[in-house]
Amino acid sequence: MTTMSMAGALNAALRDRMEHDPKVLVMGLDVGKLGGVFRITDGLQKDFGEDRVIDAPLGESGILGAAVGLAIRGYRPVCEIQFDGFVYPAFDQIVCQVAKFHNRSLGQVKMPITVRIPYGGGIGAVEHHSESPEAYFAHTAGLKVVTCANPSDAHWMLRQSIDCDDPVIFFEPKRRYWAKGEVDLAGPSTPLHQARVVRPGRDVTLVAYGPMVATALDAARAAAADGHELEVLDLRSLSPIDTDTVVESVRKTGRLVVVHEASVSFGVGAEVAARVQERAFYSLEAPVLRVGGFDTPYPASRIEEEWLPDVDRILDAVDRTLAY
Amino acid sequence: MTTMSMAGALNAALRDRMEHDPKVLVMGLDVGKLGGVFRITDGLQKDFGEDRVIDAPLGESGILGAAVGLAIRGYRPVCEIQFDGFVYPAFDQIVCQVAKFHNRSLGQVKMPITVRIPYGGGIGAVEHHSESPEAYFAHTAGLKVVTCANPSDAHWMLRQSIDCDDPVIFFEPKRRYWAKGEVDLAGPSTPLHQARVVRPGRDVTLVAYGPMVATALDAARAAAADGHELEVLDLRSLSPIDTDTVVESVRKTGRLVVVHEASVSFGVGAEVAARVQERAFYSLEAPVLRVGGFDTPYPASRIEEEWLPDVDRILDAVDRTLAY
Amino acid sequence: MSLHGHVPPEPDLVQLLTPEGIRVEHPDFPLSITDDEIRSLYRDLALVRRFDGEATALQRQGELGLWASCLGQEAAQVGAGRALRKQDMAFPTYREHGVAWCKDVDPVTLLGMFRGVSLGGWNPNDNNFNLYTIVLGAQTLHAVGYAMGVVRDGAVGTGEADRDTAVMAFFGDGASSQGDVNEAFIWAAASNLPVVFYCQNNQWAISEAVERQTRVPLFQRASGFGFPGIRIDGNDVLACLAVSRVALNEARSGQGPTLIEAYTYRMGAHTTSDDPTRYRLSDELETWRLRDPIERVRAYLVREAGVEQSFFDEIDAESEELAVRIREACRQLVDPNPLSPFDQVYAEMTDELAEQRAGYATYIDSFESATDREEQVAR
Amino acid sequence: MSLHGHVPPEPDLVQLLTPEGIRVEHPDFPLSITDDEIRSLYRDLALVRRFDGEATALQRQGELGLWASCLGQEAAQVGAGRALRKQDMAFPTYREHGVAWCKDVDPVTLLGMFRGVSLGGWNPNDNNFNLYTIVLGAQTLHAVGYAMGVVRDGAVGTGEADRDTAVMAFFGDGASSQGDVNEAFIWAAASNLPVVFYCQNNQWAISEAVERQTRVPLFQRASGFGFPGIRIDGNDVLACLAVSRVALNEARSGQGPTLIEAYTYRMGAHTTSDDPTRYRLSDELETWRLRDPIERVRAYLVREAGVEQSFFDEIDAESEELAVRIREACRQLVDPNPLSPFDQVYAEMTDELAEQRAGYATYIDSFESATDREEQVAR
Ligand SMILES: Cc1ncc(C[n+]2csc(CCOP(=O)(O)OP(=O)(O)O)c2C)c(N)n1
Ligand SMILES: Cc1ncc(C[n+]2csc(CCOP(=O)(O)OP(=O)(O)O)c2C)c(N)n1
Ligand SMILES: [Mg+2]
Ligand SMILES: [Mg+2]
Repeated sequence: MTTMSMAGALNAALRDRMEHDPKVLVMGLDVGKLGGVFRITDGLQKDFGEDRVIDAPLGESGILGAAVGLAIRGYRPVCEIQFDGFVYPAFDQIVCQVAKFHNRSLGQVKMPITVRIPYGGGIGAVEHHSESPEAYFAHTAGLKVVTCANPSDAHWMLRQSIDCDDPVIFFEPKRRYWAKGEVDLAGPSTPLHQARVVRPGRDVTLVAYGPMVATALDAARAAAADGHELEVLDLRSLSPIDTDTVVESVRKTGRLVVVHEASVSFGVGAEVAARVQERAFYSLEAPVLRVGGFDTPYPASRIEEEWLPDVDRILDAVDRTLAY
Repeated sequence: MTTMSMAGALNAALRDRMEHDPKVLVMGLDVGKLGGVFRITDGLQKDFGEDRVIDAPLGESGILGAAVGLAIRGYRPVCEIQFDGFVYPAFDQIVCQVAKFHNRSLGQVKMPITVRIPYGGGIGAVEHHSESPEAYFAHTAGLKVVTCANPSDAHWMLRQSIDCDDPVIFFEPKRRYWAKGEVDLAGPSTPLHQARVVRPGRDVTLVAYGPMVATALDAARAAAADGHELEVLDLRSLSPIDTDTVVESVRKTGRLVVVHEASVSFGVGAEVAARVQERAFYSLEAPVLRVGGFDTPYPASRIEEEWLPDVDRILDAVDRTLAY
Repeated sequence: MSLHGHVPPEPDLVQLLTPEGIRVEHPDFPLSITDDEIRSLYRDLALVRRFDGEATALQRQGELGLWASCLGQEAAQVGAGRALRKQDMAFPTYREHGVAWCKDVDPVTLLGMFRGVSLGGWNPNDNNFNLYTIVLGAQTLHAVGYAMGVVRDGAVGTGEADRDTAVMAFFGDGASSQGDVNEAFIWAAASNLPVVFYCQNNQWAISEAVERQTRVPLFQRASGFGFPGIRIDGNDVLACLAVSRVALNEARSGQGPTLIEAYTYRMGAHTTSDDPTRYRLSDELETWRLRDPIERVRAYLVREAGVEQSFFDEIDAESEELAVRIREACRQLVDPNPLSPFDQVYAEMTDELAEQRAGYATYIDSFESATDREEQVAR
Repeated sequence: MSLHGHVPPEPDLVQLLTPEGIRVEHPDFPLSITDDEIRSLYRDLALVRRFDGEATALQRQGELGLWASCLGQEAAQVGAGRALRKQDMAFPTYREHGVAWCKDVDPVTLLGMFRGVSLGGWNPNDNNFNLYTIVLGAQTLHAVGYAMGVVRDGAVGTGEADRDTAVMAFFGDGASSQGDVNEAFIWAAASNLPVVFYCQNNQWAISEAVERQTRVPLFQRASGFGFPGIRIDGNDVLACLAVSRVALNEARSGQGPTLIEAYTYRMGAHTTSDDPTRYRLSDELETWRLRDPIERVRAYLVREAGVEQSFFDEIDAESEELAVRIREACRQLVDPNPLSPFDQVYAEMTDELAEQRAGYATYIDSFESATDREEQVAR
């Protein structure tokens, strides 16, 4: 067991995979000397050279388009998108090429591309630096979408994503980069697409992922003081979703609240709700409730804490579901 | 009342708005002499000139980016995206600029931009010509997203979209372009964001939109033969969704099946299911079921009819919901 | 002083064989080629045109859903294709049937996506010919990434003829306006990649004339990015071959990217769904007929190389055989299994998708027979 | 012949005032300017630097969340800004504080988004200065669309000084690699739009040196698209003013687009979040200090124009006043109402959003007082 920040755990994962496989390349803006604006690639260019840790010309479409070509040539590119709000220029390459190429080639060409995206708010940033675009990618067939909530998952899920022969959109909760945690570098690791019960409870199931897992745990602790036992699930994988684990918990609690930062409408919460009400219809004692960002653009940072789901808004939903 | 094809009704709407307001411009690929690959802009350049019906250089980002600048200058651009699968190069301009500009300017600059997108499958086309990307846009705050299912709505909803001071993504079910119907050019018209009951029934509510409305009606007729009265709703507006109308119907029938061509996961059906199970929890006698495209890239056209929801798959879901 | 108003001179275009079939020399691009080689170029041109014509016919007969004909662009494609070495990688659009031919891709392979039985389906690494790319310009960035891999693999500038590798990215005059193509120029220049950008300016992007995209010749675009650009007579297979060879050699030897503008003409419709009479005049077509890429080679062979009629008869016979084979093979292309869309989405299928597949399989089985199904629909 | 290996000559850069403050003539860009005008340029430069420095200080004090300093680029921005007429529209990035100043935008207005109390919030049409655009390059296409509107409004080539309108699109050396910027070039050229593309090449895109983006001078990019490009000394306010005037005049008169590359240097960090010591050497900074855009004007005024110390003292005093006003006004910028995010999403708010807003309002009211809330959180 080693104590690491999430940033350090991600850096170690990249280093590990690069040492393990010379076909693994890191590419993005400022990932070289600077080590990325969040220092996730810190020191990698020094140790692996400029042709394996590539400062890309300034274009996200170029980064993903080049990644496709590298994959065709047999490489495993790990692309860094500097901030969530800047992935959109690459959206066409991701949706039409990265996600579809393996299928188009009838499985003869693999797309082992990992796209790392620091996402979410709460860091007091300017516009386009606090977004949660995960639903766009989860709705895109051919992609796998995952997100980590702690240093251990950050490390192992990134390693698994890089090892995966399919394209993985890897969302990193940037506001948790500096939180420390235990990482067992020897493994073993949980399967990439498996959800995890991070706090057991019998009254209400709370599903969260990425930056909201810590908030959900705070809410669970607060609820415990009121005598309500919340079971907190870290979804970890958004596509595919580990529906069984969620349904199993709901069968027990009969109540479900889904939490995420992204605008609530057409978000991941909608898919979770749709699946659970179908798979656990008779177990539900209350409708699935969703707590998320509002259906507005991400607000000015001085009021982002009001806009983002917090302990109070989660508890408010918990009270509502218990009131049924 | 005039009998028109949907294509003709759309063309008439564009002509009407261009005559009504000199600030209305049409811009896109091949919209001039050719009249668009689907002839929706047929004859407009001849009558309104090359500076109001603009054959754009070949770049979708350019089309939407230019539209933003035109809007700042006080124009009302109507952009045509040639096929659903080619909107992605413009995704960044739509999500970061078109959708956010009004908000960023604190309401001081309006974005009365209409983006027409022929969408959906069933026309035997090659890749990228049969997609249903509506959920991406519905999840984007700041946009309004609508789709028509018949010539009358095509005409009136397009007029309303062009008149709207907000950006509207206008999805046109390309496989229904040539179906004829009655259009009352004198109006009055249904509000843009209101859903419509297109066939009343008491047993099961069937929610569809765009190309699937006709299929849903066929299914309802088939079900009637078995003595099942399906109530078919045409959603019409995907963002916002007229949840009240859907909930009202479900309160009556207790059963809901949502149908769309887009991949089922994280699609519009998920949002409808999430809302209805919350708003009509005690009325539901069965879980909300979804019938949609599978979670795969759109298939080769020779098997698209197998992949797309059809009468049988809808009836299968109806049987399942009735079996509860 | 005024920044504007300087009129650039009309660019000269590299030509080695005139429309009349006269062999001319170009000071910068000498080409030593035997008449036998020119005969084999003629053979490629003729067979490609025949196969392309057959595909158009198959579409008319309903065997294909769509066809994008390369009629008129055979020289541009065969010239480039013949300059490519086995190890060189080609990134085509959807119209490079002539390049596919030179890369030994069976024409029938190309028909799958146009018939609608696949989305492409071949392995780009089998013949070093990428899948057709429909989203305009996207493949130019794929070429850039592939070239980055080539460099990292040490397959540039070694001097070993069968090791040094170049990449050729094909795109059209219309696609040149896409951001992706310009980003590809930037990446290739900044990293000095072994990419030859091959733009077939066939004067049209569906109904939009090239003037809608640019007011200066497209080959000049390269100079602004810091690499050479050149315009060639795209209907002159010798010029296309000679200039492509030079550009590819320089790419393989590590001298970086080049932009070649093959000035040609789309003699047919954009695709079988298009009706060009709505937007262009027939006399334009007439002018270009006189510049036909195949006729001039034939004229040369007859007049300058004394090739007999028998040679052409053989080619015609071979063309017929090819057409027959393609026609039959096309009809044999079977529809995929309805469950196949699930099978290649991922290299590692997800449980979720496997479940969805199983559910659909059960559903299909629930229809004992096709007839039952008809009834059910008809209920 | 070889396509490659032609070494282009080093471009000369238009300069009218040397780093030492010597006024020099350029054959193509004569500038008749009085010493009074140069004094007022000095005033703008000095005030912009002071205001920019104050904003940096405010960030250190926690009054701003972030600041993107224009330190070192004052001449590039004031020169261009002063060449703009009232009716000309500017499309800035996030760093054009000097242009904003010349467009009479109150510096305090710019602070809102950096403090986090707004996302911009000003009306682009008040001063013909667009909202800051953070997504690199996006604004260049907005400039193109705006210019299309200008042309349609008949505001080009009429010869009326206060009617003819030009559009200036600002972007950086890094942004020049974005597809959008190149598409903007294509549109502006193809439609001959009145857009002056003004690229401040400050040598860096965060940690990436300009060599990562291009191997030839950026101004050359324009020629490939068919319009003029020119490089100017971006630290020479006179050159920036003179060349911008010519380009804007030619745009207004209907001669189409120009690309100006203002060759300058980002003297500070990329933003207050950046640490340049990780990627660049301090002696580079030293070299550029000697080319300071303000010092040279001061030197000129003292040596050539005999301007007294009193003038500079006045400017210093005015700068102090400005700094004080900005500091106080910044502290006064209040946080928006938590319900405000709902209010400007749409011009016509949807019932759905109104409902969501109402629900949130009720929720907020449910906390009788802030203290209650603390407790609840602390439970
Ligand atoms: C991104 C994108 N937008 C639109 C289209 C639709 N489209 C297909 S071909 C074509 C014209 C392409 O012209 P050009 O690049 O000159 O190639 P050509 O067809 O002439 O060979 C268009 C607009 C597309 N395939 N991709
Ligand atoms: C599309 C996009 N990608 C990435 C970023 C993050 N980013 C902000 S500024 C910057 C560097 C820009 O450099 P340049 O264009 O030279 O402008 P400068 O900051 O030097 O003025 C980057 C990469 C962004 N804002 N937008
Ligand atoms: Mg073309
Ligand atoms: Mg810069």
